[in-house]
This record gives sequence, C-alpha cells and structure tokens, in this order.
Amino acid sequence: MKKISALLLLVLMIGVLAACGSTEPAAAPTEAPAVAEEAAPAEEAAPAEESGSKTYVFVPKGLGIPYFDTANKGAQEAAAELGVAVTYTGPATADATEQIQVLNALIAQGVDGLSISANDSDALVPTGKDAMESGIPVVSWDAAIAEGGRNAHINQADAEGIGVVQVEMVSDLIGGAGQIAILSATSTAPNQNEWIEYMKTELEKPEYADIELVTVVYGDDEDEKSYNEAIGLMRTYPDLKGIISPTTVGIAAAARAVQDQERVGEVFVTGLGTPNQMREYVKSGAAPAFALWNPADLGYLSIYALNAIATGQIEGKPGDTFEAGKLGSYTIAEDGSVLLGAPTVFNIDNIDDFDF
Amino acid sequence: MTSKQSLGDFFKRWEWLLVLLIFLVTIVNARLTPYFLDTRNLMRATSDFMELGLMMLPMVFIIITGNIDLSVASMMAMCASLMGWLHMQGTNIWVAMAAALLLGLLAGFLNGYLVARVKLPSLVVTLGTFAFYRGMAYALLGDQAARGYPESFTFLGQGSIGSIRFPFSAVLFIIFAVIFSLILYKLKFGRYLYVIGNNEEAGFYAGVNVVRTKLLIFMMSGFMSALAGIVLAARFGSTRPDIGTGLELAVITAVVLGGVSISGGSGTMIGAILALVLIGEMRFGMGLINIPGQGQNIVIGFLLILSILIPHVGRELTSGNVKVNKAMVGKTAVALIMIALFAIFFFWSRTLLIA
Amino acid sequence: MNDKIPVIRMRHVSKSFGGVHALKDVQLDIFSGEVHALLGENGAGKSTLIKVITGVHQPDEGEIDLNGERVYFNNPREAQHQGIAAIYQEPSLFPDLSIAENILVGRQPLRGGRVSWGQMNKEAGALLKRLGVDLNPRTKARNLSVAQQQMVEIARALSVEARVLIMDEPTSSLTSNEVDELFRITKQLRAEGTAVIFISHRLEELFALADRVTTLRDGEYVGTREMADVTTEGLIQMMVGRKLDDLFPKQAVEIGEVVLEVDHLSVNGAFKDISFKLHAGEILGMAGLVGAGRTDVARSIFGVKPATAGEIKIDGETVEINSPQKAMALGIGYVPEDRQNHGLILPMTIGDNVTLPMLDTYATKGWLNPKKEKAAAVEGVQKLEVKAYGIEQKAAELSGGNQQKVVLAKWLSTNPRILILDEPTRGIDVGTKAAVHGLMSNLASQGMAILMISSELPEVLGMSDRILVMREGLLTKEFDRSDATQEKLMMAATGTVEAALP
Amino acid sequence: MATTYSANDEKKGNNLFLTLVRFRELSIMIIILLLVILVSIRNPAFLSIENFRDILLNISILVIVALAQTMVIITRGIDLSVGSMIGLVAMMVAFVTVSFPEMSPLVAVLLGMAIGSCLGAFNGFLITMGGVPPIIATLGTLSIYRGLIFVYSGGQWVNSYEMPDGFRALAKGAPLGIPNIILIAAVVAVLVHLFLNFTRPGRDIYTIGSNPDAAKVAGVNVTRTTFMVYVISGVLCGLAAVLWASRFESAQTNTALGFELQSVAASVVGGVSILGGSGSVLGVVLGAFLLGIIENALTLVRISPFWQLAAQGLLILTAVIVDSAISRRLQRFGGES
Repeated sequence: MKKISALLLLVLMIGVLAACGSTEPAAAPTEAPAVAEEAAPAEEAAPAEESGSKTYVFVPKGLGIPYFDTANKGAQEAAAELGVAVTYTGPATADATEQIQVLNALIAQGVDGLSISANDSDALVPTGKDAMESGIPVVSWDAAIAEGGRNAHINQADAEGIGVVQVEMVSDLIGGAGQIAILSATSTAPNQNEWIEYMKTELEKPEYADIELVTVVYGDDEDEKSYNEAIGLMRTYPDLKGIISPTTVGIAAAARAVQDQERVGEVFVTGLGTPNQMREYVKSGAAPAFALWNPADLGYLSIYALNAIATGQIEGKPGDTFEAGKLGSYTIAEDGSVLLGAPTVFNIDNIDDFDF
Repeated sequence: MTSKQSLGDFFKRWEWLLVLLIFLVTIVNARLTPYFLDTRNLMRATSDFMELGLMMLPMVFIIITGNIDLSVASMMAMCASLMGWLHMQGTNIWVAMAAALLLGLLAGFLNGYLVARVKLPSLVVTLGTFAFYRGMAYALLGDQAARGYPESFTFLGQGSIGSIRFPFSAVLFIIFAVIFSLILYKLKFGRYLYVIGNNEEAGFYAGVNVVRTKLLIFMMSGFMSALAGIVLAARFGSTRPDIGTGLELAVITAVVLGGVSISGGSGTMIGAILALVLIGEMRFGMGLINIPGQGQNIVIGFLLILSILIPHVGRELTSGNVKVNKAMVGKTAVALIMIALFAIFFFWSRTLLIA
Repeated sequence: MNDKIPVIRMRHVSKSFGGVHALKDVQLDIFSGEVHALLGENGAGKSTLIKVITGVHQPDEGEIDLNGERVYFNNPREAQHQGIAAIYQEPSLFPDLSIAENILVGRQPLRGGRVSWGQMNKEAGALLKRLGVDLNPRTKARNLSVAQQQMVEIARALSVEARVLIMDEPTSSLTSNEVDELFRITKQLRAEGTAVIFISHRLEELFALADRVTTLRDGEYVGTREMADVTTEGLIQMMVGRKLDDLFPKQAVEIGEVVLEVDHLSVNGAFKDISFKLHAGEILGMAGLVGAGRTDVARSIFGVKPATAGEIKIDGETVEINSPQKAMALGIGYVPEDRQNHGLILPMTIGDNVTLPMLDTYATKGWLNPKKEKAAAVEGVQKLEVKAYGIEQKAAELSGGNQQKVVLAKWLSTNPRILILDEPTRGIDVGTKAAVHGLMSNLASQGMAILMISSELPEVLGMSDRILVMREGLLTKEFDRSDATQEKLMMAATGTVEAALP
Repeated sequence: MATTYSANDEKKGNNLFLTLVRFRELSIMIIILLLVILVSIRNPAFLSIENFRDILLNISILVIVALAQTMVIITRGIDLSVGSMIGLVAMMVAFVTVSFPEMSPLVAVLLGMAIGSCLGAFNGFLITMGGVPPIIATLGTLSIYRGLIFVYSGGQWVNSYEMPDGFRALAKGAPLGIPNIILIAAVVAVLVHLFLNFTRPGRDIYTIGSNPDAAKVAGVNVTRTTFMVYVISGVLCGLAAVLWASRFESAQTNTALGFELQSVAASVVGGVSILGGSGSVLGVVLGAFLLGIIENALTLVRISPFWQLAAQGLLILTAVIVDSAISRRLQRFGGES
C-alpha cells in the first residue's frame, strides 16, 4: 500500500513536471532540441545544410531587446536577397561573458561568418581573433569590437554625428538656453560613452554657451531604473529644461516620466529612440523630436558586408568597396569601419511614416 | 536522524551519478553535433568556465559550514576593477595584481568578520556586501574600461599550453582544485569545516577554533574571487565594473548540484568539480545546437531541482515512510491542477500575439 | 467511567526504522485515573512508543484502541483531537511567541473569526494560575528559564483537557520544589480522572507517584506490575534483564597534590567568588539546583565563557584560559551537560567524534593519517565498550548511554589530567550508569583529578571524595564524603535555615 | 514582534519588555528620521510633498513583494523566484491585455494573481512535497520562470503604446486623490498585518518559523501552511506584476530582474529575522521606506552615480548591523537569566 501511494506520488510529480515543463524536459539532454524550437520561436529555421549556401550568424548584445529584433529583420531581408541563411542567436542577458560562450559555441560549429554587436569592445577581441584564425570572417555592427578582433565594423552613423544631432535637437527644444541632463544606458556602454564625449565637446561651442549640462545619470537600460532616474533628475534640478537619452530604453522611460509628472512643455526629452515606442510622446509633446538610424538597415548592411568578405569579393581592407543591395555601394574607411549614413530625425511631421 | 544517514550514503553515490550524467551528456552531445568532440572546441569551451570554477572551490568550503557567500561576483568585479584602475594610473601590472589579491583578502575578511565575530547570518552579510563591493567596482572605474594590459599578463586568461591548446586558466584551476581538495581531506582544517557545518557548538567544545576557521574560509573566498577577476580581466584584455554580474548564483548552483548540502555538514569537492564539468558540457552542447541562454537556464534550473527532488522521492519510496494519505494526495492534486491550468493558459495566451 | 475498558489499549504494536526494530509486538493498557510509569533503558523504545500514541509516528503493525474504539493517527493533530497530550523531554516551545500563544498554539481563541488576544491571555493566565505559576502570559518564551518552559508545556497539555497526558522525563531539568509542584498537579489530574503516562529514570520518583509500571527492554514488552508490588532491585532487573551488583563502585584512592586551584573566580551574572582546590586522584562532587551556576563554573574553567574576575591555577601556576583549545593544552577535559548539542556531532561518525579534539596527534607532518586516526578511535571505543557496528557508525544512531561513552572516549583520548564531568549520567540507563561510575573510579585511581557536577544526590554521595554545594551563583558549603547526607546537601542547595537540621 | 500591537491593545505599556520591543521598530524610524534631516539640509527639495509621493510610488511594489518575502522568511524559507515571477506574470498579463484591450483592469489584476498563485504553488509543491530546500527550489525556479518569459514572448516586449489606456491608469490613476498603487500597497499591508496577527493560519506561520519540529508535534499543519505561504507569495507577486506592467507601461524580458535581493533586503532591514519566527508588517514597510529614501536621497544630494551603489550597499549593511546590535541588547534586557 505504502509503496503504491509513494509510486503514485512519484508519477504525479513527474506528471507535474511534464505538464509544466513539456517544452523543456529538464535534465534529459536528448530532448534538448525541443527546447531550441520552443525557446526561440522568433528565430529563423536552423541553418540549411545545402551545399554552397552559406550560414551566417547574427549576434545581438542580448536576446529579447526590440532594437536588435528590428535589426534582425533587416539581416533576414539581406539573407533572402543573397540566398544565404542567417541565424539569430545571442546571450540571454547583455553580458560579455555570456556572449563569449555563445560565440565559442558558434565558432565550434564552424559557421561561415559572424555579425556581432559587442557587449565589450575589448573582451571580444580574443574571441574574434580566434574566429578569424579558424577562417570565420567577423563583422561587428552597432557596437564595435576593437580593431584586431574583427574584419570590419558597420557603423550606424559616425559617433560625432550622433552626438551633434542630439545637441542640436535639445538646443532647438529648449530654445538655446537652460539646464540639460543626460540619461544614459549602463555606465560601461561604449557607444553611449563615446557619444556623450562628443556631446560634451559640441556643447563647448559658443552657440551653446547658455546651455548647462548638469549631470549624466545611468538607467542601465532598465525601464524601471531609467524611469526613476528621470524623475530624480527633475526633482534634483527643478529648473531642468531638457533630457537627452541616447538609448531607446531610456528615452521612452524619460518621456513617460515627464508625462507622469505633468511637466510636458517644461521639460523636453530627446535622444535616440524607435518611432513605435516614441509615437505617443511625440504627439503629447513630451519628446517632440528624436533621432535614430534604421536598425533594420544596419542589420541589412552588416550581412551584405559579411557576405562580401566571406565570399572573397573583398578582403575587408580599408578602401575596399562592396555593393549592399537596396542601400547601394559602400566603402570601408581608414579605421576599418563602414558608415551607414546620417541618422534620421523623427518629429510630429514624419513619425507616422515609420513603423519599427 | 536516519534520514541524515541515508543522505550521507546517498551522497557517496551521488558522484557516480554525476559521472554517469557526464558520460550520457557527452554521448548525446557527440551524436547531436559533430563539433562537440573536437579538442580545440572543448578547450575553448573549458576556458569559459574557469573563473566560475575558481570561485566555486572556496564556496564548497563555505556551504559545507552551512554558510553562503553571495558577494563572490561582486568581489571579483571590485578586485579586477582595482587592478584595472591601478594599471591605468601607471602601476606595474603585477603590482596591481598583487593589490587586487590583497583587496580580495580584505573583502573576504570583512565578510568573515561580520559572520564569525559579529555573528550575523552570512546570507544577510553577503547580501549587503554584494551591493557594496559591486558599488566599489563602479566607484573605481566609473564609465571607464581599463584596457591595454601587457601580453605577459593576458596570458593568464588567453594563454594555452601544448599543441592541444590546453588553457592556462584550466591549469590554474586544476592546481587550486588539488590544493583545495587536499585542504578538505588531508588537513584538520578540512575536518573542522564538516564539524562546523554539522554542529558548530560541539566543535567549539572540542577545541575547534570556529571563529578563525570561518574567517579563513571567507578570506579564501575573497582571494579566489580576486584571482577569478584577474583571470577574467586577462581573458577579456579589459576590465569593466559590471563583469560577472549574477555569477554568484551560477557558482552556488554548481556547488549544490555537486551534492553539497545547502544546510551544511556534507558534500565533497570532487562532486562539485564534476557538477562544474556537467554544467559546462551541457551549456556548451546546448550552445552548439543553438539553444539560447534562456533555454539553457531552464534546463539547468530543472536539473538543480531534480538533483534534490529525485533522491528525496527515492528515499521516501525506499524508506517506506510514505503513507496512504488523503491530504497528501489532495495537496499534490491541487498543485498539479494549478500547474496544469497555468500550462494551458501559458500556451493559449501566447498564441494571441505570436503567430 | 468503566475501569474495565482501558483508555488506551495497544496490542502487537511494532515499528521499525530503516530495518531496525524500535518496537516489537508491544502491548500497553492505560486506565483513566491512574499514573502509569513507563520504564526501560535508553533505546528500549519508550520514546518511540509515546510517539506512536501521539501520532508523531505511525505503527507498522498492531492496533490501538481508544476507549474501546480502533484509532489510527496520521499526525499529532488527530491524536490531539482525541484528547491525547504530551510533554516531551526537550521543551518544545516557540521562542518567538508569547507564553499565552505557546499554551494555546493552533487553538488560539477566536472571536468573530479573528484571533482574540485578550481572550487568549485570559485563558492562559487562568491555566498558569491553576498551576500556581506566576508568569505574565505576554512574556516571550525566549526569556524563560528551563523550568518555566517546562511549566508552560504542562499548561499547554492541560489546556487541551487531555484524557491522556504523557510526560516524558518532565523532571530532568526541574528543581526539587518544582518537582513537588509537578507531582501535586499530576495527582490532581489523576483525581480528575486523567490517565497519565509518566517516564523517568529516577526510580524514587516512580515510587512516589506511579500506580502501575510497564517495562520495555530492547523494544519488547517485558511486563506490567503494580507499583506496590515491586522493589527498586526488581525494577532494575526487569529493565536490565540481569541483576546489577554495584551502582556506585567508588574505590578508595590516595589523594595526591593539588592540580587545579580556583581562586575567587567570577563570571558576571552567573557566579561569584568561587574558590576551591582539586587534587590528583580526587573526585570532587558539585551539587546544587539547576541554575545554581555549577555549569557556568565548569564552562569558565574550560574557557567556553572565560572568567571576568579571579584566577585559575594549575600545578600552582596562574593560567589564563580563554578558549577550549587553551584548556585542552593545559590538560583539561570537559564532558558537557548537553550531550546532543555540545558533546557530540551527531551526524558524524563515532570515529570522527572521538578523534576530533586531538586531530594534530593523528597527523604526520600536518597531513591527516587515516590509519592512525582509525587506530586511536577503535582503541577508545573498545576501552569504553561502546556498543556499535563499528567506528563508521553515525553517533546519532547510538542510544544515549553509548553516546555518552563516545563523549567520554573522546575526552579520554586527549589524556587529560583534569576531567570535568557535567551531569555524566543524565538520561542514561542504569546499566551504562554503573559502567560510567566504574570508569570514573578507575580514572581517579590512576591519578586523574575529576570534578563531577550532578543533580542526582545519590550519585554525588556515592562517587565523591568531597562535595561542594552551590546556590544562586555562590559556593555555600563543602562536605567531606564521610559527613555528607542527602538532607544536608539538599538544605545547603536550597538555603533552608541551619536550624532545620536534626 | 507581531504580537506587540495587539497585546498592547489590551493593556498599554505595563510591561517593560513590550515597550522595548516597540523600540525595535523605533530604531528604524530613528534612522529614517536622521536621514531625512540630513538630506533635507543638503537639499530642501527632499521635503516636498511631491518628493514623498514619488518615494511612496517607488516603494509601493517593493512593499507588496517584501511582505510576501517576509511571510516566507518567517517560516524559515526564502523565495528567490519573486523577480522572475513578476517578470513572467507581467509579460503574460500584458499579452492578454493587448489582445483584449477592452478587458477591465480589474480582470487583469485577478488574472495576474491567479497566474502568480500557480507559480507559487509549484514552488510550494517542490518545497513541501518534494523535500527541496526553499533556497534551492526557488533558485531553480528563478532560472526556469525567467526562461519561460523568453519562451513565452519569443523575446518580444510589450511597449507602452500597445497597452490600453484603462490598464495604464490602473497604477497611476488617483480617483481618491492618492495614486491607486499606493492605496493598493497600503491595503495589502493592512490585510497582511491582520492575517498575520488575527487568524490562525497567520499565527501558524510564526509558529512554524519559531520551532518547526515543535509545530508539527503541536498539531500545526506544517505542510499546508508552508504550501500556502508560497502560494500567497505567488499571488502577491502576481499583483505586483500587474501593477509593475501598468506603472512602467511595459513588460520586458528583464522586468524585475534581481528584485529578489531587493525584497530580501527590505525585509531584513525591516527587522525580519532571516532565521525565521519573527518579523512585523510595520517593520517591513519601514524597511522598504528606508530603502526608498536612501535611493531617492542619493540622487538628491547629488552623489556621483558611480558611488551610489556603493553608498546604498554600505547603508544597508550599516542598517543591518545597527539593528542586530540593538536587538541583541534588547534580548539581554529581556531578562535572559
């Protein structure tokens, strides 16, 4: 009797686990592929094993971030045009350690090319080198791998341009005078830090003499933290007129904070964001203007560049020129980077023309 | 009491189960993907887990004594940040490295002092220093990344030995694993750890210096975290204050999966090392078949729970202590129904937006 | 109530743990209005039997009838609902809860669906008053003395209006006044028709209180007798299964030099101005009530809680003992009062326990040497005749007496010159008790100085060369073996005026 | 601890010990007061009503989750999966509200609590029936639930522009003059207080944490109560998740990442013993309030963002040490013989 009931309990437990974990059958690695299917439904089908067709991997900083998902759309578009397969995979969190583990597994599979948005420009150099030594071309996009760790870098816009356009926008919004603050991503984010440097340089120019940058705070690309930081800014600096947030998470959070605090028209938010996220705030006046390049184009271009290198059309040296489908032709610059183009400024007039 | 006994017996077999699992995973991985059994690939994957391994060694000690150290990843970041900061100030890298190790000892000492002398629960203490040490890392480096380490230094993390490219960090891990095993099994210090984990007071009455022992293990933890931070900095060739975020939970997972009882008093070093190998193999294997990190986490989470659940249910079955019990079946049924409802809702509602 | 139908009738009850029989075909009849003693050595199965009655354990076989009706308790709750209450050996209070809530735990009075604290305090206060205990029901249990805790336990048992009240060694940590109080209450309950099951190792208590006695040995039923028909020897024989020759085999030994001298030793809040000398070959008894500060003296000599004032001299030299390590280095051994928490590491093996204090000795160049360790453990265990499968057995699996032998083996392995024994035979069955006494006598004759703390007056009188008596943290009296009597000791311990002496 | 207020209802302050115990919450109050004074000297804006409203807004969710965590800790357990539960429930509820925009926000709340109860039940099941220690069970479900968020959404986020207005107004609306979210947190705090002090199951929670073995022997249904505590934790996390999604107008894969440690910190700072058996609602609310003030103050006194985390860690550590020192002294006063 006891044994029977104990057995019953065991069966129940297994049933429970099976019910709950039907897609992720726990310890049994044999069934692991099932997880792959379920765990990444947005992911494209596994690399085709057709002979001749190349398989590239498009690696974001972290999975589950819309910006990168949009970039992936462009990458997939390019893949379709080129007749290659592009897999989208990356670390669970935007963390260099985990990203390296993912990359090592990809290098081990001997994929035909890697297109990476780096969590840490230096940390990925050894891994990138390793890949290139194994005959796998490496292109970084969005956030660069330092030179030596990649064949080429696809730059969304030159850092200086990004810095300048944001200062211009904020100056316009606040009427050329007053206190502003910057709400950045994590304090270690290389892109943002570079842009902020350029913003500071730009702000030293005489035409911005009346604008005072009071502080730089970090929202860690977390919605809650960014939101609270934005409120903190308004509280700490009652005369604050503008917030620049050069990150898609931060700008939306800041705009919402302005709205919630009923400071629309007193404090203006600008920076880098996606149209879908920002549409409401553009219309409400919390963030009348912001900028961004099209991330899909960025992904699109990176796959074209990667393909050009992988198929031997170019070597990836400065001065090499390649065709990138609908975007036209691009040349690799002196520092090994390719420039996508100037960022688009979105405002009430054009916001409804975009959907990403 | 009898359950403790069979628990002990079980753990004697637990290592064998781990070996079996490792064997199984190896076979499955090798069958699923041709890239798995490739020396070069295995070596590359190995170096990804060495920092984890280095921090795991003292964690085995700490958990055997019934304590826990949540601050390991933070100490790692703080010490690596100090080294990076000093390096950027122009200090010789080896001096900076020594300073980082020293800071690790100090940080561990603070943990140990509060736990052993002030007698605060280790969970509370290290939860506090978890934030504090991580904060110090940010305070040291801010928005900077320390870089430009000399090649002689990056060898610690990137270097390898022999034609099979055996990572130098793995050599380091093996050396320390041997040292820590010897301490645990061949020195009275090691025996004291089990004594403290089982009955601290009786140990004290038998002349065990409980305070010093606890202080030492937390200092070891600080030291090894610093070393792990150095190895990680060397592997990356740069240091940022946010390195290794969340690694403490991975360290604890490996130790518990290795059969070390979270309530202290039992566990082996070899078990923890085998668990590290198992986790490493599984993660690498899943990576090879492109299971994203979140999926891997689910699998490891279940493995962790099952590693305790299955032996427990097995014990209940063999001991015959399970009774025909309406209440028990009822509770199980309630839980089962709730989980089933959840599962149904889970799959139904996600179809709403994801076509 | 019909005396013919027992309140509890147990037949053929068996229970085993992991293949080892704890109870085998045991029977028991308890009638209402009687105090029924349960007797047996440690490990005889008394505690298991009780836990079967209270529903903590479920029997593998056999039947239990309650007032003639078959019952099966899945858990303690069901037994409680049937009016079975128990007071366990170790107080099982909730330190964070108030006395009132401890008493009425799980049955907090409700008013309008919510717990009524006023009602609860009132009910608890009434119960305490009935027991003649002056305690504020709002005090937290954490702040109570052991005896007070025991009283709260009794109040809890009373509060369920128990038909059957089980008391498992309720007196082991009570002073004699408190014991009297307990007996008074017990008799009162008996008069009210409650059936009481009473367990104690102190046979004199059984004679004072019990009506009938049932004896268990090795998990088996031996027999039930009317208390009026048995003698102490008879009971011991039933329990041990043989006749016991001598419970206090004290040999005459020549007393040697002063080994330990304690001079005006004090620990704030525990004891004050304690001075005495301990000679080689001497057994110095220390009597007094629980809480008189005897254990604190021992602990401070051993460095567990170092003295705040005064001196300790060993061989005439002043020493500072601030940790057990230091004490051990000076040749002091201490068998603590609380065997389970301070004496042994229960989940570890016998071998590990025995070798723990002297691990250095079994190491070669700092590396532990398992062979040496094993040899030492085996030797210690054999010398004390510990009954176990081997030194690999876990200490937790041994009976109380054998556990105490392991503790002794552990301390003897350190070759102490001074051995402090704190309640060396508490909760130990008669057979082992005699063995421990024999050992003490032997050690003394080899020149060891022994300080023995005991609450059992016959033991103090039977084993000591000299006897110190403590009361409320002070040394009140010193007796020589020849002129000490139970009455004199008691008076010195309780502070009864000298005039009361005959 | 929790017995204090109620006992005082009966007869006021005639017991030295009770007054001292009350002093225990007073110690947090004093720390808070000192901090408030110091900060408002540096920056008077700190004392504005809006600022305090902000602090309360910020800690509302933390209070709810910390109370759940507290109940678990009182039973000698810990729930490390709270952050992941919030993330998962927030994502699921957000998906449903986006699909059914006309759904009443109240239904969303109930749905969130229902989903949370299932997740909590799984934790409770593993712990009570499976014999898995709480810290391991919830460490496992921390990974599992977090992973399920990704499985569920495929990495998608739910953004503010997708959410219906009614849902967004749930947390922010203030029909009664005070934002709903603060009111809800206050109601939860009062309910938990009543539950813990004036119901038998509530008292059983303390009983179990104070002495689990004795509780079993005393006839308390330990399994059921423990199971219930984890379910309650799930329910409150479900509520917190809906409020989170409403307040931050988004559900992301990393929503409430690391919140488990914050909730434990709030409980511990609020005087809940990690060893079980004691802790009060007032203490935890004050603990969360202290954490909220610290975070707010560090920004207001313009401490460099790079030093903020370190300062926060140091303050938490100090609060814990001071609190333990005080409570230890109290125990000595309490009359240990």
